[in-house]
Amino acid sequence: MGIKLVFLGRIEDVAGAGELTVPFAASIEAVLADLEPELARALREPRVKLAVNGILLRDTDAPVLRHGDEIAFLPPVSGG
Amino acid sequence: MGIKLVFLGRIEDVAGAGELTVPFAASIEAVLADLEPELARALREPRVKLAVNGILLRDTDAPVLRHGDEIAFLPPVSGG
Amino acid sequence: MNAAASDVRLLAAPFDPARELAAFTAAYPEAGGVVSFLGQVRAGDGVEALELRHYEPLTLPAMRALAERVRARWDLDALLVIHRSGVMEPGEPIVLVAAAARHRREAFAAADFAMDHLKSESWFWKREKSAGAWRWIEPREQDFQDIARWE
Amino acid sequence: MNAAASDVRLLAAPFDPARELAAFTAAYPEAGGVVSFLGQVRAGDGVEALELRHYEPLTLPAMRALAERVRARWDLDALLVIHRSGVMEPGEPIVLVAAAARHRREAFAAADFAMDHLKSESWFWKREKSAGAWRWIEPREQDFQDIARWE
Repeated sequence: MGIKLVFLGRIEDVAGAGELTVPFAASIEAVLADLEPELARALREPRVKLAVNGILLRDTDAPVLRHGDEIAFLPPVSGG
Repeated sequence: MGIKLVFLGRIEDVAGAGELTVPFAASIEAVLADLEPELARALREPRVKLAVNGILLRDTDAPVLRHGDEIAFLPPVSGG
Repeated sequence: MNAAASDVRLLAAPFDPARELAAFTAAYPEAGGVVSFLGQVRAGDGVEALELRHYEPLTLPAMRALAERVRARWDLDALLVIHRSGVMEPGEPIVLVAAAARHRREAFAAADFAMDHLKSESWFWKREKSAGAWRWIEPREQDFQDIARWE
Repeated sequence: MNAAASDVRLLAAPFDPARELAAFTAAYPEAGGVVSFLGQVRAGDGVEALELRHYEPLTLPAMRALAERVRARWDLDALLVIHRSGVMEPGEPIVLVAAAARHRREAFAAADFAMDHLKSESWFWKREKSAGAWRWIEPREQDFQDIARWE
């Protein structure tokens, strides 16, 4: 199993899809390094939050990934 | 025609009725002077507002009454 | 300056707040939000009935004047004010205020203001029946505090 | 400390706000007042449709957590939070929040707070369709101001 990426909001437009499964890599940085540069840049924006398996990461978290993990990329939510 | 008195709220209990028609008198003070003392006292309380023919009186108003006028005695309204 | 519609009613018989609110909301689809307040006779306080008395020449005109003030103060699409008079039982609706506005904050403030002023300034005298006896309700200090928030 | 009931729902299909509110109100006859906010897709802005996307593992748990905060902060009899996801047309309801409380002020504050935080903190991404094209909606400065009122 690889790693499932979930793209919310306008990141979905950058990625061209709401979801993408990529080959396994052990860290989020390694996953991003294998993506197209434009998409990787959008995912690294400071205001984009990450969740792994539904758990929101703090800025300092650098989790070790496991096969089948789901990483969600969450841009700022839309306003009122 | 006399003068019609309308009693609202707890003044109704003091008067024993919601309305009372009294003989004509030319001023509010003259109307009150002819009432039972306990009722007159309740009607003269500073927080009781008066309306003549549906028009609220200011504190300084001393209207000349006419036959058939209606005087309403309005204690403070009930709270929320 | 303000083309908002006002619907102000003083009713002597029961009304259906859900139906009134549904009709109001449907009539203003350009409003993004509708804030409503529904007051009902509280059950469980030992109160068997509530009676609201009004004075016809003052009560409805004053409610209409309050609606004008609310419309002048906030940018609303519409305002609804329905108030009961007469005898009501626990669970029965007493008052429904609804404000429809493009912006949520305006709708909240308008409904809140309207209720504070309806409660403390409106020409209603209230009595409650408990253990078979009626008792007039006096003004509450809280109402004066509520009003002071807006000054 | 707080025995208030919360009903928090995330719905993918249309709902009837009047029916929901009537059921909620009827369930809490001991509450003197119910404040509600209904948000609907605005008609007349040239918006043909609105879509709300959510992220299942976060959105509903966060709504429930917000409901807990509201219940802890105000003395309520009950709180109702219903939010749509998916594609909606003008006039369709998006969100219904209702707070039932013994005291009017608590109900107003709780509904107002819940809406401010739902709008700015909830995990919803919104896009609008105008002239046949979809466009994502960015965060609004107003929302941060709304939140700051409570701090």
